[in-house]
Amino acid sequence: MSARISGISGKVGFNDLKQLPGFWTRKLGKDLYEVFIGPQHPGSGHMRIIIRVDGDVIVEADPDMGYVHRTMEKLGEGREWIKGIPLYERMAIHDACNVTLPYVEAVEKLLGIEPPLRAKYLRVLLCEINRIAAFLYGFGIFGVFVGHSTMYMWPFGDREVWVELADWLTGARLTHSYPIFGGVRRDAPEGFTDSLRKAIRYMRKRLEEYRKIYVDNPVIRARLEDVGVIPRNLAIELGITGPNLRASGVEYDVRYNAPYEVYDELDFEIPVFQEGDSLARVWQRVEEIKQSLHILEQVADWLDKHKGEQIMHDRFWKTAPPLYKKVFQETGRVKLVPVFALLKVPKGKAYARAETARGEISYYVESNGANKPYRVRIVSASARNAIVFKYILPGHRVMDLPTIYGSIDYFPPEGDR
Amino acid sequence: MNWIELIIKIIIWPPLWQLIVLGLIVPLVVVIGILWFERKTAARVQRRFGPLHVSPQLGGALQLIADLMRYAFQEVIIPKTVDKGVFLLAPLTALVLSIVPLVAVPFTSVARWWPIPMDYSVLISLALSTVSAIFIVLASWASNNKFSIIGGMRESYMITAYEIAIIISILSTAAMTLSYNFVDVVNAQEGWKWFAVLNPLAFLAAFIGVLMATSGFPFEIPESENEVVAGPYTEYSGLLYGVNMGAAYIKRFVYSVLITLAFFGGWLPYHPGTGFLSGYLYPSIIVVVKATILMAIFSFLRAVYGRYRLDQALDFAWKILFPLALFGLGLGILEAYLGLI
Amino acid sequence: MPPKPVPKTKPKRGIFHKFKGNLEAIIVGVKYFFDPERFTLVYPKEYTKLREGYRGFIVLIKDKCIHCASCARICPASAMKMIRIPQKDPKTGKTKMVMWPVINYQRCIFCGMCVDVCPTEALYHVPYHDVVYENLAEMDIDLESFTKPPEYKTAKEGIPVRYVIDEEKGLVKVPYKEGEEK
Amino acid sequence: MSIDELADMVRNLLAEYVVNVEVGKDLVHVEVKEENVIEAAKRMKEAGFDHVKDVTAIDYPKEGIIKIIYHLSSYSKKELSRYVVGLGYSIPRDKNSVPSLYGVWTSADFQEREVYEGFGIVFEGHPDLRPLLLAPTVAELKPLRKDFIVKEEPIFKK
Repeated sequence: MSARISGISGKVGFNDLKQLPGFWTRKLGKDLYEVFIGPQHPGSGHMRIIIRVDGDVIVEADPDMGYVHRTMEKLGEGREWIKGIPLYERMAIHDACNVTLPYVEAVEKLLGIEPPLRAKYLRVLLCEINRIAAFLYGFGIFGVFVGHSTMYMWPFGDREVWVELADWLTGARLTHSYPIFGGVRRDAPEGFTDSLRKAIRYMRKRLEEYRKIYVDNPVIRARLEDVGVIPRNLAIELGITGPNLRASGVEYDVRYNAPYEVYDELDFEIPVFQEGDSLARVWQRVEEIKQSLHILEQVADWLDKHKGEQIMHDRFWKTAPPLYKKVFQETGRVKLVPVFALLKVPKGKAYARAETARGEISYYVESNGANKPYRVRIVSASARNAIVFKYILPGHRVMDLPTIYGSIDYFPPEGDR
Repeated sequence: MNWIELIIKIIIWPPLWQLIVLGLIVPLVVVIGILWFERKTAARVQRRFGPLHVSPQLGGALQLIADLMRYAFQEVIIPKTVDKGVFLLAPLTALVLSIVPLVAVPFTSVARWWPIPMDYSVLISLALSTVSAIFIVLASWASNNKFSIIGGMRESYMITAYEIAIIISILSTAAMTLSYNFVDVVNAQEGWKWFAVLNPLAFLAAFIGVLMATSGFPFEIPESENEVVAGPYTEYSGLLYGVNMGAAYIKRFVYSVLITLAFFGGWLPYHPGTGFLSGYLYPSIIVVVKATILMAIFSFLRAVYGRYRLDQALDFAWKILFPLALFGLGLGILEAYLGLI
Repeated sequence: MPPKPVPKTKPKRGIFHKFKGNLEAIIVGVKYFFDPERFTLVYPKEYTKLREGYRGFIVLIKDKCIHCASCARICPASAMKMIRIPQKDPKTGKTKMVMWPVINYQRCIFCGMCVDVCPTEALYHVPYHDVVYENLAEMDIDLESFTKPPEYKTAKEGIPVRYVIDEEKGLVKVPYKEGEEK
Repeated sequence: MSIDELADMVRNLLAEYVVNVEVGKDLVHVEVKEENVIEAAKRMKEAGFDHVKDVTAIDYPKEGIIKIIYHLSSYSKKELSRYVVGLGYSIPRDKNSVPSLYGVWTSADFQEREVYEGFGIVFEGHPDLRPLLLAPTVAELKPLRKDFIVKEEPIFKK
C-alpha cells in the first residue's frame, strides 16, 4: 500500500518494552499447562489462542488477535471516500459485497441519495451470492478442523460455482468493488439469471449430500452435539452476532430488524435454532443457505421482469455524457463520473449495518464536509464473535477447540480489520 | 552344494525371508501402493485428481516415489532441547518392533516354511504387536515439545483402549478352533467358512480396533493436525519422520495380515504344496493381496469420516468395542460348542 | 412480503441413527468414488478463457487520452500515477509538459475504477491475468508498454476452456472456440 | 418506533444526565457527562439496550476533546433494534483515564481494549486492559489520534 507511517522514531530497548502493558505477564496457576494454539498452527488461522489446560480441560483461554491487522480505520481517514470501498472489502474478500455495502449505504445516507430499485436488487443478488460462498468457505474450514477432508474439498469446489457467477456479474472473482455510491457498477449480463437458476438447483441437491456425509454423519454429530453451548442470555450478554446468535435462539437479523436495500420486500425466513451448540450452528448455516437460495430465485425473477432499467442514481447519471450511456447500453458497465474521485460528503454522522455471512457488520461514519472521511469505525462480525473464545472455551476439552472455532466461523482477517 | 544354492538357501530361509521380504520390502511396496490409493480415493470422492503431474500415464503413482526421495534427502533437524539418543532411537525401534510380529506368523500351512515353527503363533504375534506403540510414546516424551507430549498422552490412552479389543477378538478365533496356531485357524475356514462371516462381532471389533491402533479415520486422534500439529511426531523431520510414518503403516500392514489369517481364510482357497513357490511364495502372495484389500478399505474411510474426540473414542472403545469383542469371544465359543466350525 | 423469523430445532437422533448415518455417509462416498464429477482445471494443459468484461490487465489507448488525471485520482492503491513528458505542440511549436498515466502492477488491485472513470474510454481491460514479469522493477511499467497489451506468456500450448454452470455437475468445462461468446 | 420517538424515549430515560441529543442518519446520539456515564449505562441496560455494538472514540484536536461513544442496540426487544443509540461523552484530550463500562456490558470487553490501544485511553475498572490488535510498541504511539498522520502519496510520479 502507499501509506507510509510517520511517527515511529528511535529504538526501543527490551527494558522499555517490559514496562508496556502488552508485556504484562500473567501468573500461571499451579498444575496448569499453557499451550499456544497459533499463529503458525494448522488449527488456528491467523490468530493465536493461548489456552491453559488442566489435564485435558481448558481452564482459561485468551484469544490473541491482530496478526493480520491492516489499520483500515486509520487508512480510511487519509483517503478519498470512494477509495474506502476497495480498502474495506479486503477484510473478507469472499464476502466482499456484504462487508462494503454498509459503508456505501452510510455514505449514501449522508449524501441523501437512494439508489434506483434495480441497483438495490443487484446489490441483494451479489450479497446473497457472497453469503452462500462465504458459508461454503466456512464449511470447508470447519471440515478440515474436524478432520473431515471431503468436507474441506466439497464446499470449496461448490463455492467455485458461486465465485464463477460473481465473476461473470462483476468482472472479478473475489474483490468485486461492486456497490458504489448511488448504485452498482455493472448490470447483470445476458443469460446470467438462467445460470443462476441452474446453480440454485444444483446447490439444493448438494446440500442434501452435505447432510449425508457431514452434518448427519454420526462421528461429526458426536463431535458437535452439546459442544460449545452458548445459552440465549449469554449470547445476548456477549453481544455475539450472526448465525451464532440465531443458533442460540435470539431472533435478530439485520435483514429483519433493520431492513436495508430490498430485504423487506422479499419473502424469506429467518431460521432460529434454540440449542446454541456447535451442531445447531452448523444447521443454522445450512438453513440460511437454503433461504439465500430462495431469495436468489425471487431476485432472478425480478431482474428478468425489469430489464434495462437505470442502475445509477440520477445525481451521477443525469450529467453523464452520451458516451457513458452508450457504454452502458453496449456492455452494461456503469462508467463513473470523474466527480467520484473528489466527492465531498456533507457534514454529519451516519450509522449503517448489514448482515454479512458471519453476522452483523456496522460502520459508524462521520464526515466534516471534506473529501475524506473524518472517522470511520468498523466493527465486523468476527471482531464481535471473537469474544466467544474467552468466555466459552473454558470448561471444554482441548479437542473441542477446533470444533468451537470452526462452528463460530471466525475469520481472522475480518476480525482484525 | 555350490555357493549359488547356498545363497538361495540363505535367502529363502524362512525367518530371514519373512523379516526382510515380507516384513520390509513387501510392506514398502504395499504401503506405497496404499498411500497412492489413499490419495487417489480421497481425490475421487472429493472431486479432484489427486497426484497427477509426476507420471500422468500411471495416474501419478510415481509421485509417492518422489515423496519418498524427498523424505530421504531432507535435512533431519534435531532440536537442541530433545533427548538425542532416545529421539533418534525411538522411531527406529518402533519400526523394527512393528515388523517383529511377523516372525510368528505363518504364511503357509507347510511347517517347513514357517519362520519359527511353533503352535502358539496367535498368542506370540499378538503379544509382539503391542510392543511398538510404547516407543511412539517414548518418541513423544523425548521430543520435549508440548504438542508432542499431548499427542503421546493421547497415544498412550488409545493403546490401553484398542489393545484389549484386538487381542480378545482375534483370540476368539483361537477359541473357535481350539488351537493357538494360525495354521489351524486358517485350515478351519476351509470351504469358504470365513470367520468374518461366522463371527462378525469379533471381526468388527478387530477391524475397528485396528483402525484405532493405526490412527485410521475416524480415530486419527494422536496425530490430529488441527490441535497438536503432528502429535508425537511434531519435532521429527526428513527421514526420521518418514520412518515414523512407515512404522505406522507397517503396523497397519501387520495387523491386516493378522486379520486376514484370522477372519479371511488366509491363503485359502489355495492349497499350498511343498516347494518354495507353491508352498511359500504363492500362499504368501494371496495373504498379502487380501491384506492389501483390507488396507484399501481402511484407506477409503478417510474420505468419509472426520475424527472422534479423544474421550469419545475411549468411551467407544471401552463401552462398545470391548463388550463387542467379548460377545465375539462368546459367540465363537458357542459356535465351537455347537460344532458349527 | 417481509422476512419472518421461524424457530427451528436440529433433527432428532433416532434409535437407528448411528447405523443409518454411517451407511448414508459411506454410500455417498462410494457413489463419488465411482463417479467423481471433477471440475479441476489441469492448468498448463488447459486454461480458462475468461469472459469479456473480466477485469484483467489495463491498457491505455494513447490517442483517446485527454490527460485529465481522473484515473490517477481515483486509484485506491496509488498504482496509477501521472508522469510529465515534454511534448511539442504542432501548432505553436512550443514544448510543454503533458501528463500521461502509467501504472505500477506491484500495487494494482484490478478494481477497474480507472477504466470506469475515464471520460473518453481511453483505458480498457484485457480479459486475462496470466502475465509473467521477470522482476519487480519490470512491473512498474512505462508509458510505452502501457499502451500495448501485456504478452500472454503462460499456458500458451494449453487448450482454452470455459466453465459453464450445470444443474447436475455444478461446473462443466467446455472447450472454447474463437469467436463464440457465452 | 420511529427515530424521533426513540430519541424522546432516550431523552426521558436519561432525563437528568442528558447534555445533548442529536438525531443522525439511523442513529440517535446522546451526550452525557463523564461522571454520570455508569449510571446512564445502567439505566440504558435496564431499558433493554442489552449489548454494545461498538465502542469508539473520535479525536477533535481543534476543540481539544476526545469523544467516546458506545453504540447500543437490543437483541431482546425488537422495537429498539431498528436504530442504533450512541451513548457518548467527551473528555479533554490530555485526560487519559475514564470509567470502564465492562461491568455493565460484557460485550464491551474487547471493544474497550481496542479504544485503549488506538487512543491511549485507560478504562479504569477493566479487568484485562491490554492492546488487542496492535503490537505494544505501536499502541504506545496512539495511532488513531489525529496527530498521528498517515501520509498518502501524490498523484504525480517523481
